Formats: sequence, C-alpha cells, structure tokens
Amino acid sequence: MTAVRPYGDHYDDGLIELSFTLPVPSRRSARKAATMLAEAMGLEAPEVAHCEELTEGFTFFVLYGRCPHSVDFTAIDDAEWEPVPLSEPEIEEFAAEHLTRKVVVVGASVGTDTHTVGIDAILNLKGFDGSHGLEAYGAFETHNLGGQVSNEALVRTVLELEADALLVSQTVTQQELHVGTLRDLVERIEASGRRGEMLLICGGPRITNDLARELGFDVGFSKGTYPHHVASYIVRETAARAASETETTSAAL
Amino acid sequence: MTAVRPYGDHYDDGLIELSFTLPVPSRRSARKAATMLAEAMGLEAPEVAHCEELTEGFTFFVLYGRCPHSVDFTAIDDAEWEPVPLSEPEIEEFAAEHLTRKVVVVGASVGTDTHTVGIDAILNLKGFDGSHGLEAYGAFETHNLGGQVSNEALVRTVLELEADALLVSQTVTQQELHVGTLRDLVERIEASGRRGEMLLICGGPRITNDLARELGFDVGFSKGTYPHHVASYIVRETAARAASETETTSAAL
Amino acid sequence: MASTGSKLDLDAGLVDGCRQAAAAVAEGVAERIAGCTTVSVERMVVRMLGVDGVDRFETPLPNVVVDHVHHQGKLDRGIAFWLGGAMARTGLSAQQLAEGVAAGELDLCNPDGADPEQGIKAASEATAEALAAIHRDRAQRGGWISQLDDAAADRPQRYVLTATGNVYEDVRHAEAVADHGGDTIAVIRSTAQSLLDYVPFGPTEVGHGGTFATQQNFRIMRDALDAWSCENGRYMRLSSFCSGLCMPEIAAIGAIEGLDNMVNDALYGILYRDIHMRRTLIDQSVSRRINGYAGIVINTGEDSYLRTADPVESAPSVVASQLINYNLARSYGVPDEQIAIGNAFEIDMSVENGLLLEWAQAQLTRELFPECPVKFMPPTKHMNGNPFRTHACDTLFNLVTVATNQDMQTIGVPTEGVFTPHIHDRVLGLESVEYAAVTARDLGDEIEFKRGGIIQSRADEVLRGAAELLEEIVADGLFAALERGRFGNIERREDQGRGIEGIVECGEDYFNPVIAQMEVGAPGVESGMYV
Amino acid sequence: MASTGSKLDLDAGLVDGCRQAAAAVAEGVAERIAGCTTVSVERMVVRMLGVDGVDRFETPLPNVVVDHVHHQGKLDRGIAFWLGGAMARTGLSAQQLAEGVAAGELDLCNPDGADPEQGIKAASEATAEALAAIHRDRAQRGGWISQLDDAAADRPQRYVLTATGNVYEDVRHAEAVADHGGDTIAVIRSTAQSLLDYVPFGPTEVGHGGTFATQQNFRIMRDALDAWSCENGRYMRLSSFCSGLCMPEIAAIGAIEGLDNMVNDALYGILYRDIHMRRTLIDQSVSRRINGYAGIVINTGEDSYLRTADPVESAPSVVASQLINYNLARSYGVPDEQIAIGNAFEIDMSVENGLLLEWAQAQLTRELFPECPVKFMPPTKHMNGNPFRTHACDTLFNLVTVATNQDMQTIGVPTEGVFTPHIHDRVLGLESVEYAAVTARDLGDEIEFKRGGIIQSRADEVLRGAAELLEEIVADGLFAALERGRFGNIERREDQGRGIEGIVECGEDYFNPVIAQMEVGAPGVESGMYV
Ligand code: B12
Ligand code: B12
Ligand SMILES: Cc1ncc(COP(=O)(O)O)c(C=O)c1O
Ligand SMILES: Cc1ncc(COP(=O)(O)O)c(C=O)c1O
Repeated sequence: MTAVRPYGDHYDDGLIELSFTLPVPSRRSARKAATMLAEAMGLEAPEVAHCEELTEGFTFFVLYGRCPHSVDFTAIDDAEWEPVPLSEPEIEEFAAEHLTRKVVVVGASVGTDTHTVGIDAILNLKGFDGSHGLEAYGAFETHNLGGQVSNEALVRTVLELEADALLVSQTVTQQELHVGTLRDLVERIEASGRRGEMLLICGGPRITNDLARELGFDVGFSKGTYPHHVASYIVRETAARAASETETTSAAL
Repeated sequence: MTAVRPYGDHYDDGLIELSFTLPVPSRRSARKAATMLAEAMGLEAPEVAHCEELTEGFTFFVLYGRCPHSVDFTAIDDAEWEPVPLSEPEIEEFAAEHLTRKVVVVGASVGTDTHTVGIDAILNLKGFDGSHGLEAYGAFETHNLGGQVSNEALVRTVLELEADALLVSQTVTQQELHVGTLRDLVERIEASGRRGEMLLICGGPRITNDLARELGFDVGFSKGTYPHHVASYIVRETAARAASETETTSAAL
Repeated sequence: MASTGSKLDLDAGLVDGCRQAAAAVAEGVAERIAGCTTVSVERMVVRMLGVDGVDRFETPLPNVVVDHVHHQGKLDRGIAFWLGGAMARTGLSAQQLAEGVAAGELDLCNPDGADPEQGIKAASEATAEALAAIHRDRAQRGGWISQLDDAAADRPQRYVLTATGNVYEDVRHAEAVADHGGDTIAVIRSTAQSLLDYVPFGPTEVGHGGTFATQQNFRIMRDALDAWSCENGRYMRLSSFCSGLCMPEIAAIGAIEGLDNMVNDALYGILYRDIHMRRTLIDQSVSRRINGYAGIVINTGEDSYLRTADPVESAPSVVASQLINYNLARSYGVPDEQIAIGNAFEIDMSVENGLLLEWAQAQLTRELFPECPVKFMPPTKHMNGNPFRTHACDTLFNLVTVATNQDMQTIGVPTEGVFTPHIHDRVLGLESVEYAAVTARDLGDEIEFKRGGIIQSRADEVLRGAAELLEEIVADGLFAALERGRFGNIERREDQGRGIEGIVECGEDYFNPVIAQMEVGAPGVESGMYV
Repeated sequence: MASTGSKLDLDAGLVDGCRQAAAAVAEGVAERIAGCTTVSVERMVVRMLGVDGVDRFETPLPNVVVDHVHHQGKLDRGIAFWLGGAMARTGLSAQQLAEGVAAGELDLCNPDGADPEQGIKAASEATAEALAAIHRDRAQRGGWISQLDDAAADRPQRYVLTATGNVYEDVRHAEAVADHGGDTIAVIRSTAQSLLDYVPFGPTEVGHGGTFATQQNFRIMRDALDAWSCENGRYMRLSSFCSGLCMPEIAAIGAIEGLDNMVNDALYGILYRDIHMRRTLIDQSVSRRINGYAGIVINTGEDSYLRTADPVESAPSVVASQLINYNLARSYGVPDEQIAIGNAFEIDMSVENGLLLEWAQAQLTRELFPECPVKFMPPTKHMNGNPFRTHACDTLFNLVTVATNQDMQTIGVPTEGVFTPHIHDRVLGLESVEYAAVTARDLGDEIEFKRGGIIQSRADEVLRGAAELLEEIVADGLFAALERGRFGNIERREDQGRGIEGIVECGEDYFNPVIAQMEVGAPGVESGMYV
C-alpha cells in the first residue's frame, strides 16, 4: 500500500482511461497529439481507442495508457479523513453531556443559487435517505433560510440570531461562481468581528473539505453527506472549542 | 496551435476526464488517493465525480481535472502522418507507370489468432465498407492464407512465393501476445536473409505505426484502414525502393 | 403531430372533465390578474417602440424610462401614453427620448401643451410599424426555412442546451451540436437572470451556469445558426427562456431576433425563483401573447416538479399543471401547434417497473394533447457522478421518447450529475438519441399495451389523480394550490415573493398599444409558422 | 422457464416442419460419425479412470497413455481395454500405470498372460466408482445449492466472462462480479487452447485473451466462488468452454470439478477453429453425453455466426443451427432443461428498425424452445472504441433481454471493442443489466405486437428462411452445408481441418465403459439438477 497504482486486470498494470477534446482538426496527426499529451502526463504506452470529430477543429479522444505514478496510501491520514460519525442518539447524548445549551444553526443556499434540495436534506425534519435532518435533533435550534439568500441578508440574520454554526450550500459552480460567493461570505463574517464565535460550514456536490478550508471555512461537506455526519462534527467541535476556551480562560486567571 | 490544451467549454480550460480503479478500500481516503494520483500526472484541481467499491479492496473512480500540459501541434509532421492515399484507379495507373511486374502479396492472421475479418477486409475481393481489397487490383498477385497461421508456415510460403510484401494481422493483444508473435516473425524473416527483399507490414485494431516500426516492420496500420491506404503504401514504397536500388546499382558501376 | 391512435384506453369522460376544470382554473387566474400591468410589461412596450441600450451606469434604457415614470406614480396610464405623447410633442424617436431621460434632460410626464390623442396615435403607429417589421422578418424567415431540410420532420426534434457562460463558446458548442444532428439550440441562462428586474445588455463572456439572455447574445447565436443552416441546407432552431422577472421583455426580444422556441412556464418563476404570484402570472400572460403572435413555440416546465417532488407520486400534479398551463397559453392567444407540453423521465432506475410508469406518462401526455407538440426531458434528478449510469438511463429515455412519438426531446448528457456539459458530452448524448431514433424507429406503432395492464392502469390512475387535484383547484383557486405546495412540493405564500413592487394597477385610461394590436392579430400571420 | 404465451403468431406447421427436418439432420450426422472414437475421447476415459498429472516434458499423462497405445495402432479396442487389462494384471491403479508408461517402464499393450474379461471388469468397476463419485459430489452440491438464494430465479441469469489470463486475477474479477449481481462466471480461455490436442496442466498465470481451462484453474475458481456463495448466501455458478480439440476431456474435468454450465457448440470448432468436421462431431457427441450426465447446462454458439456474417441476412441460419444443435444434444442424452440455446444482439445501430428485428429474433428463439433455457449475447461485432456507444447499445440489448424473457444473458461491457475488460468495465456492464431488469421488469408481459407488424413479419420471414435451409441440409447433409459456407459465411472442406489424425475407427470389440455406463444413466441422477 505504499505504492498504489491503477489496476485494470493485473496488479500494478497501471491501466487508466482518459477522455478529452483537443481543439485540433480530426486528422491522423490529432491522434499523435493526444498521445503526446498523455505522455506529458507521464503515461506509458498511450493508445487512442476512439477519436471523433465534434465540429471543424475539435476532436474528441478516448485513450488508454499505463500510469507509472503511484500513491503512498499508508501516508494518507485515515483518522483525519475518516472521522467515525456518531449516530443520532449518540449525538444527543454527547450534546447533553458536553454542551450547556442548544447549538443555534443557521443554513441557506446563498447567492443566486436556487438549489435547496441539498441544504434541506441536511437541515429539514425529513432529512435525507431515511436520516433525519438537524431540525429533528434536540441538540440544535435550526433556522433554514432557503435558497437565493444574499450573503448580506444571511450575515444579518446570523448576527441577530447569534448563531453558533452557519451552514451554506452551493451547487452551481460553473466558472467558479461558488468560489466568489463563498469568499465574499467569509469576508463579511470576518468584517463583523464575530468569526471566532461560530463554526463556518459549507457543502454541495462539488465542495471538498480542502476547498472549504482554503476559503476560510472550518469544514466542507460533499456528496454522500448525511445529516448525522454534519451534526457529529458540530457537537464535537463545539465541545472541543468550549473546552479549550475554558482552558485558556483558566490559564489567563 | 503551438500550445494545444484540452477543451471542455472554454479555450485552454484543460478539462479532462480520467477513470481507473485503485486497489484500495472504498473509504474517504481512497478519494484522496485518487486525487493525489491525478496530481502526480500534473493535473490541477482534480475532483472525484464518482467513486464506487468494486469488491473489497478495489475502488473505481471517475475524476475530472485540468491538464496544464500542452502539445505543440505545429511540430507534428503532417506530411509523415498524413500521406494522402491514392484511389483505386490512381494506384493501378501508378503501378503501370512505375512497376515492372505484379507485386506479390502474402497475408495471414498469425499465431493463435483466429480473427480474420481484418485481413480479409484488406485482401479479399469484397474488401471493406465498399472498397475492394487487394485481390481486385491488377497491380497485385494476392495470397490470403487465413487465420491461425504459424510464423513458420507463413515464412515458408513467403519464401516459396518470393513475396514482395508480407501482410500480417494481429487482433488478440492481451498480455502483449502480439508483440511476441510479431517479433518472432521478424526474426525468422531476418534469419532467412531475405528481409531486404520484401515489405513487412502489420495491422490490427491495436497496432500503431510506432509499434510496428519498433518491432522491425516497415509500417503498421490500425482501425479505419481501407485497402487503398495499404495499396498506396505498397506501390509507392516498392517504386521508391526500386528507384533507389537502380541508383545504388548505377552508382556502384 | 400525433400519428398514434389511443393506446391507453383512457376514460373519455374523465379527460373531458379534466379539460373543463383546467379551463375554469385559467379563467380564475385571469380574474385575479385583470387590470394590472408590471414594470416588465411596460419595458416590453418601450422596447417595442424601439428603445435599446444602457445609460452610463449600465442600466438598460427601458428600465430608465419606465422607472422614470413609475417613480412619479404615473405608470397606471401605461408607458406608451407618456412616450407617445413625448414623441408627438417633440418629434423625437422613442430612443432619442429615452436617451434624453437618461441624461436627465427630459421629463416624459410633463406634457407641456401636449394632446393625449396625438400621443396615443404616435405610439400606436410606432407599434404597428414595429409589429409589421417583426411580421415581415418572420415571414421572410419562414420562406427561407421552407426551402431547407427539417430533420425533425419525421422524428422527435432534438433540443440541446448550451451552457458555457460565454456566448462565443456557446456558438462553438452549437456547431458541434448541429454537426451531430441537433435541431434546436437553447442557450441556458446565467443563474442570476430570473431574479434580475432588467434584461442585461451586450454579449456575455462570463456567465455562471449559462449565458445571459440578451438581445446581442440572441443575435450572435441566431447569426451563427443561420450561417450553419445556409451551409448545410438544414434549419437549426434557436430557443431561450422567458421565465423570471422579465418574461414580457424577453419574449419581445425573442420575437425581434427570430427565435423559434422559448421556454415559457406560467408557474416556474413562482415555484423555483420565489417570484410573487401575481407578478409572474401577469408577466406570463403578456409574454405568451407575444410568443403566440410571433409564431414562437412555447414550452411548459412541468419537468421541474419531478425534480423537487417524488416523480412517482407527483405524476398527477404534472398532468393537472400541463392542462392549466395549456389553458393559460390558449387564453393569451397561443395556438395548439405552438404549445409544447413538458414532461420528464425522472423515475429512479431502482423503482420496479419504473420504465413502464414513464412509458404510461409519456403516452398519456401524448394522448391528452393530440394537437400540441409534446416535449420530453431526460433524467437529471437521480443522475450521479457515474457517466455510464447516466448514459444508460438516457438511452432508455431516448427509447421511450421514440416509442411514444414525442415531438421534441431535450437530450441527456453523461455528465448531467456533475457539471454543465463539456463539448463532447453533448455529442455523446446526441449519438445515443440517434441510435434509438434509428434502431427503434417504428417501435411506437409496433407495440400495443395489454388491456388493463400496468401501463394502462397507471395512466388511468394518474389521470384520476389529476382530476381530483383540478377539482380542488377549481374550488379553491390556483393561488391556494400554490400555497399548499401542490406543485413540485414547493409552498409559496400569496403575499410574498420577489417583484411585487413591480405590479401596477392600471388606470381606467391605461394604454398599451402592443397588447391591443396583438389581440387583434397580425396581418396574415399564420400561427404555427415556425413549428 | 418460458412464462410468456405466443406473441409472434407463428405458423405451427412451419415450426413442426423445421423441428422434424432438424431431427433428420441430426440422425444423418450420427450415421457419419458412428463407429469412431478420437484420441480425446480416449483421454477422457483415462481421466475418468483417475489419471492426472504430467510427465517430465510437461505432457499430460492422459496424452502419454493414449499416444502410447495409438502409436502401436491399437486404440481401436479402446484405451479402457488396455488400461483395465493392466490394472487387473498388476493390481496397480491407472495413475500408477500411467506413470509407469511415462517412465518408459511399462507397455500397456503387452498383456503378458492377461485375461481380457478381467481387464474389462476392472475398467468397468473403476468407471462405476468414478461416476458414482461424480454423482455423489454433484448431489451434495445440489443439496447445498438448494439452501442458497438464486437471484436468477425470477430474472435473466447474468453470465459474466473473466479474461485476465491469470487465474488469481480472474478470481478478483469474479468477486467484483459476484458483489455486483453476476450469477455465473465463465473464465475465457487463452487463445491457443482450442488448437491444443491436450488439456494444459496446472494453474495459469500468463494466458492471452483468457486463462487456460485446466483442472486446477477450475478448482481454484470453484473454491473461490463457493467461498463467496457461503459468505453471501447466494449461489454463484461456474462455466467454461468445451470447444476445441479436447471437448470430451474438458467435459469430464467440468463434471469432476462441479461446473454448472459449459459452452458446447457442435460446430464452433469446425467453423472458427478450423478443426476437422468428423473430429469435432465425434468429440461433441461424447462431451455432451458427459455434460448431460453430470447435470451441466450446455450453451450453443450461434452468436458467432452473427459476428462473421451479416446479422440481418444470416438470421435464418441461426435458427436452423439452433434446431440442429438442439437435436444433436438431445441425441446424446442432454435433456431440454440443460440445453441453453444461443443467440446474439448483433444488428448495427444504424439499421432502421434493427431493434425490432432483434426483438423478433429473441422472441422467436424464446418461443421455438419453450422448455429450454435461452441465452442472449450482447453486441460485439459493431462495437468500436467509443465506450459510451457500446454502453448505450448494451443497454438496449439488456432491455430486449428482459422484454423477451430470456433465461440467461451474457453481459456487455463498455470496452468490448477495445480489449478484454478491466475490472470496473464488468461492474459497469452489470449495473446497466440491473437498471433494465428492474425498471423494465414486466415489460415483456405488458406489451403485445401488432398483428402482421414488423416484428411478427420478421419472425415469420426468418422461420421460413430456416425451413428452406433445413430442407437443403436434409437433402445434402450437414457436411455439404458446411462446405457451402451456410453458417457464419465460413466455408470448410470436409477433408481438411485440424485433428484428423486423432480419429480412430473402432474395432468390433471396442470398449468404452464411460459412454456405456452413461448411456444407461446414473443411479437416480435427476436431469436439470443444477439448472
Ligand atoms: C434539482 C435541480 C434543479 C432544480 C432545483 C430546485 C431546488 N429547489 O433545489 C431546478 C429545476 C430549479 C434547477 C435549476 C437550475 N439548475 Co439545477 N439541478 C438540479 C439537479 C437535477 C439535482 C440537484 C439535487 O437536488 N441533488 C440532490 C441533493 C440531495 O444533492 P446535493 O445538492 O449534492 O446535496 C448533498 C451534498 O452535496 C451535501 N450538501 C449540499 N449542500 C450542503 C450544505 C451543507 C452545509 C452541508 C453540510 C452539506 C451539503 O448534502 C446533501 C445530501 O448528501 C442537478 C443535476 C444532478 N443530478 O445533480 C442539476 C444541476 C445542479 N443544476 C444545474 C444548473 C446549471 C441549473 C441552472 C443554473 C440551469 C439554468 N441556468 O437554467 C438552473 C438555475 C438554478 C440556480 N440559479 O441555482 C447544474 C449545475 C452545474 C454546475 N456544477 O455548475 C446541474 C449539475 C445540472 C447540470 N449538469 O447542468 N436545478
Ligand atoms: C469477430 C470477433 C471474433 C470472431 C472471429 C471470427 C473471425 N474469423 O475473424 C470469433 C467469435 C471467432 C472470436 C473469437 C475470440 N475473440 Co474475438 N472478437 C471479434 C470482434 C467481435 C470483432 C473483430 C472484427 O471482426 N472486427 C472488424 C475488422 C474489420 O476490424 P479489424 O480487425 O480492426 O481490422 C481493420 C484494421 O484493424 C485493419 N487491419 C486489421 N488487420 C490488418 C492487417 C494488415 C496487414 C493491415 C494493413 C490492416 C489490418 O484493417 C481492417 C479494416 O479497417 C471483436 C470485438 C470488436 N468489436 O472489435 C472481438 C475481440 C477482437 N475478440 C477478442 C477475444 C479475446 C477473442 C477470443 C480470444 C476470446 C476467447 N478466448 O474465447 C476468441 C478466440 C479468438 C482467437 N484465438 O484469436 C477480444 C480481443 C481482446 C484483445 N485486444 O486482446 C475482442 C476485442 C473482444 C473483447 N473486447 O474481449 N472473436
Ligand atoms: C420553466 C423554466 N424556465 C427557466 C429555466 C431556467 O432557469 P433560470 O431561471 O435560471 O433562467 C428553467 C430551468 O429549469 C425552467 O424549467
Ligand atoms: C462456442 C464457443 N466455444 C468456445 C469459444 C471460446 O473460444 P476458444 O476456442 O478460444 O476457447 C467461443 C468464443 O466465441 C465460442 O463461441
């Protein structure tokens, strides 16, 4: 597992498929260009299996090759990647034990994004695929503002409600729309001087944890997220922060 | 055209799709591994769109990313890649003008390969997709030995018939079967001392010109080949060789 | 259109009942919106009078002009009244006047020594000229089209979205689509557009999730498609979306720029864009009037319900809505041949016999609207990141499309569950459409459904559900149904929603020459001219 | 099996005529091969008597033993005669004797003071024991199977190839297949195997285009599948190929190793492997006898014809061949429930209404063989390097499979036109099979074909073509038909082909206890036990 390579039909054969369009005319030289591109990625024995003109000057390729690169799977920290989520009752129990009051959660699909099915899945009573949303938990006080909510309106509400966790959803990502919207939101929260008082969480089918952190969020959730994943994170993190605060405070005394 | 990159929906966006299986368990860390592999190929912003367990310890991925590599399309020699083939009548005319006798052509699908549809398409009267095979040409004397022909038997026939061109087909390529078979064939021909007297041509859906040359053939043909492509090559090359021989001979005088 | 006889053995009495109920619902709506106009309706009039362009703050001049009057509380007479008056008074064109207003040099509502009759005459004449120009252009286009091939003449029309966010890239994609047998290009709009109470100006190079519907973008794509059509001898249609806060204006721009088709749903803005109910219903009435007049085919949007509600359970609401949408369109002068009824293939592949249910519903739509084109949309809701799964589902969708003799189909793309498609995704989608269209060409005529089998029973069940829902709506009104979340599981309040501030009560002497003249009908405009 | 009533409105007289003609053809074949054995038949006997392993040149001991007698020109009495004699004489086991022969220490044909009766008795007893062991093992397996789930009980059985060339990799692929709803694993053989006049020995790690069928490979895969079945409570079937120069031996190994299914076509070796006609026809008769005895389902291979001939034109030859193949199998004791009739979906997507023709043919196969399992194979001939195209075609194939109530289907994979599939290709293929099986579950029962429509007419036309061809074959014989290229467009000469040197005329006192005892039938073996 220290040198994991793609597998087609033999261990370590490195077989992988690529498909892409090149803005070149559909001639034999186009195949060569596709092959060279694969070689530039380090692939060995690249082979064009399919090649087709889309319109003048654009050619589509399906290509197979062998990838000699490998990944050290043992080096990927499973603990960080794989926090085992608590179940619904465990979360309630944990909250009862570690938290002194309900966590105030405010959620929305922001900017011009009208996709609300994702945030509804996390927040609404009905939840997702048989799992209740945060509304169903005793541990949370939940406010779902819906879709197309402007950052301005959201920040206003968050400050009014003294939210402990802000949950935003973004689905439309074309031309990096979400990046601008999310960055703007973080700036507004920071400008309010209250960033430290809340968890900033974002989610959506094409949001990754890496991206979320890069943008200044505490965490990001993607496809396959269930409400209890998010709830686990919130109660654990809130408890941890409270604990470290108490520590800091007592240390300061 | 000096720096051609993949095109998804904007010039130079570099968007490409990869799919492969990694021999790792289907956990979140597997996604990370897939992303890292894409990064090792130099891709930017790799994103796992789909990930699914095949069986314990094997995970399939579909991943998109941006390829920053580019290809200099102007540097790919179109002339070499794009020899304009002659049509059937042009070939006959060319042969009448430049060749002194019929070119003796021997073809077969060699080794254990029973796939004959490809070689039949090139050689038989009926041909392929409306184009006649070499049998239909006045310029050639054609012998199609069929499938599953051993290299030994083939070489024997070739020497007997004093063939000018040897056409072999290979379809089954798994575990590089064709490479061994073709290499063995070239060795036998060379051992016969008659390599110089004939054109060595191979073809098949996964044969590339590059591979053919590497193995010691004069040329290789792949999918999308029509009989007149091959016929053009044979008459042109035969004429060119004859011409340069005459030259060499006269120079020697 | 519909070449198939009935295969579903529908209860004719039930069908009639549904039709009558839907007509009653449409009448109820007409009452609720009577006597009102909106800023967008008025801006449409300004555009028809020839105003275009933006001021130095990039505000479109139609907005400048209408806001100018609205802020003075005088829109109740209709913008044409004021603009016509000023035209008559000054001899300036509407465009010159608009520029004057933008420069702050002119007050349209200060009719220093003006004669209202003269103004009304001026505006009416200008309108008549504008409509005549539209009519002339379209007739000319119609003539040209009739000389070209129409691949969709004997198979479902292939409707393909482009959504790059850059109109010039959209053109590239459109060319690939045309080269691979697409019939219609619909440029998806940038995500914010429905919420904008103005129509953006100029060509778009950075949109998100799509490219703005602007007059310039329409023209760029129209020119590109016309060029392709000339070169290839086959006509490529152009489509866009009327939906949002600017339905009437966009309809007008579409008429002017020679569009063939526009998505125009009566309820989409309310349900999916949180637009105020009355605002949208007024706007749709006018925009459909324009679409109808200009021979543009409209498409209803029931497909969306199947994406936010459970597609098996919500089937009756789709049928009820189709009938309501249809009747609303008819009330504003859209003929049957121009009303394409929407439906979608959204049942998850894991539902046992889901294909049979889809087949039943597609056939039901086909049979309920025998004179209308029916438009079928591909699976999207349950499409995930696995492009092979999506492609397989699309292939089954394509088969049902052919087998139920749909007139139009949006094509599915393998990456539907991931992003707005890359150039080859559309080509792959079109290829699968072609396989089904050829290999299963006459499947619809070839098969019959078992009497009382799953398909016939499902159609009956859905129709009964629709009848019940329609009865409820006849009783309580469409607004109540929307409040109860009857469509797409989305609940909207009658007193909330965007754009309410743009509704204006018409005065007794409200004047709108565009609607007035369109109601009369154009000289010799044949309906369904571009169908 | 077949739950559907007739949908094709076939001409019953024509059907009967075809059946009778095919039976006559099979009788004609029986005459042509009567009184002969082959080296492979004899090696099968040696294996049944317990001989396995290889000599120091890696030659399998069954070959060593048979060649030893054959070189002395004494195979006409049957190898069992000589081996039994030596057993009786020496008290050694067949295995010990074989090793002795290999070591050059023993001459089986030198029956120094032997009693022929004793030899025959010894061989007969050993055979009876061997057959009893097979019977016991299979009965035990049958009992175990009956406690497990069978996913294929109410949907087409999913038959999946593995072809890595390495048996241990094949096991990995098989596990992925099992985890994704596959029912049967068939390990494709390395390309050379059909041409080898011996069965390779030991586990294979480097095969080409597949993995050799060896006893060890069978066992490795059987164990892996049994382990999976135990763990998951669902039975996984195992299949392989009898075809080639060793049909009888491989059938024997399959019986011993508990296979459930074997591809066993009467003509494939002749047509596609250039094997001598009589050699293959003798071998198939014996191998089918063994398959039938052991309760193994056999699959005929008409799918191949559609790959080398035009699939639209060659349809009648497929039906004719199915009937001949069926009758040949019946003549050697294979019951209906164990004869899976092959057919494939090979019409190119560009043929107008091709799907309707496929549907007709699949339904025709279904209706002509009401008591047999029918096996449908996916498109391969026209599959190219575009995996999306292949996946779309496979999806349509999967749909027709469900709609015509096929009992078994091979699954298609997106990379069919490129290489033997990668591990995920099989899973993607299985997923598409599952979509169709679920979403279109009852489609077959739900639809009826228009009377005299394209589908019914096609079925009739194909059946008529088959009847004509069968008449010709009754008149001129199967050998002549093969010379004329009637199947798969491939012409073979009666006097040519591989393996002719392995045919042996039986003497009058030819002795083969395996065939003799199998003809009687096993104690209480129920046919179709593992179907
Ligand atoms: C339903 C839908 C719609 C509905 C939305 C209705 C509604 N009220 O939500 C309607 C029909 C209105 C619609 C319209 C449009 N849509 Co849309 N739509 C979809 C569709 C079919 C399904 C999305 C969905 O509901 N998924 C189900 C939910 C449960 O999944 P999810 O959102 O990923 O949520 C999960 C996780 O991501 C996570 N999560 C999500 N948010 C959050 C937030 C937090 C805090 C956390 C912790 C977790 C979390 O948890 C959830 C549960 O696991 C997708 C296609 C597809 N199959 O994905 C296209 C899709 C999303 N739409 C798309 C587009 C472009 C549009 C339009 C912009 C097109 C146009 N211009 O006309 C419009 C306008 C919308 C706008 N401005 O936002 C594109 C987006 C492309 C991109 N990546 O940029 C898609 C992918 C289709 C496509 N291939 O083109 N759409
Ligand atoms: C038909 C077919 C068969 C038939 C062959 C009958 C026959 N007499 O040819 C039968 C059913 C017998 C068969 C059997 C097997 N097949 Co096969 N078969 C195919 C199939 C469906 C089509 C191949 C074909 O005819 N193509 C059409 C011709 C016209 O195309 P072509 O060969 O590429 O030829 C063109 C060019 O390549 C070029 N060309 C080809 N040869 C030459 C030679 C010269 C000199 C030149 C100039 C040009 C040239 O010109 C031609 C015209 O453009 C393919 C799947 C597919 N769709 O590709 C699988 C396929 C080729 N088979 C395959 C396999 C594995 C087998 C088996 C080994 C499986 C098994 N173990 O049971 C067996 C045994 C065969 C063997 N030992 O060789 C694999 C090969 C995988 C690989 N790359 O290694 C394929 C790809 C299927 C798959 N995905 O698994 N097969
Ligand atoms: C009826 C209707 N109008 C318009 C749109 C386009 O959405 P937008 O409001 O973003 O332009 C859609 C997309 O689903 C639709 O269904
Ligand atoms: C009937 C039959 N037997 C066997 C095979 C396998 O081929 P091989 O001869 O290479 O084992 C096939 C493959 O197409 C077949 O159709």
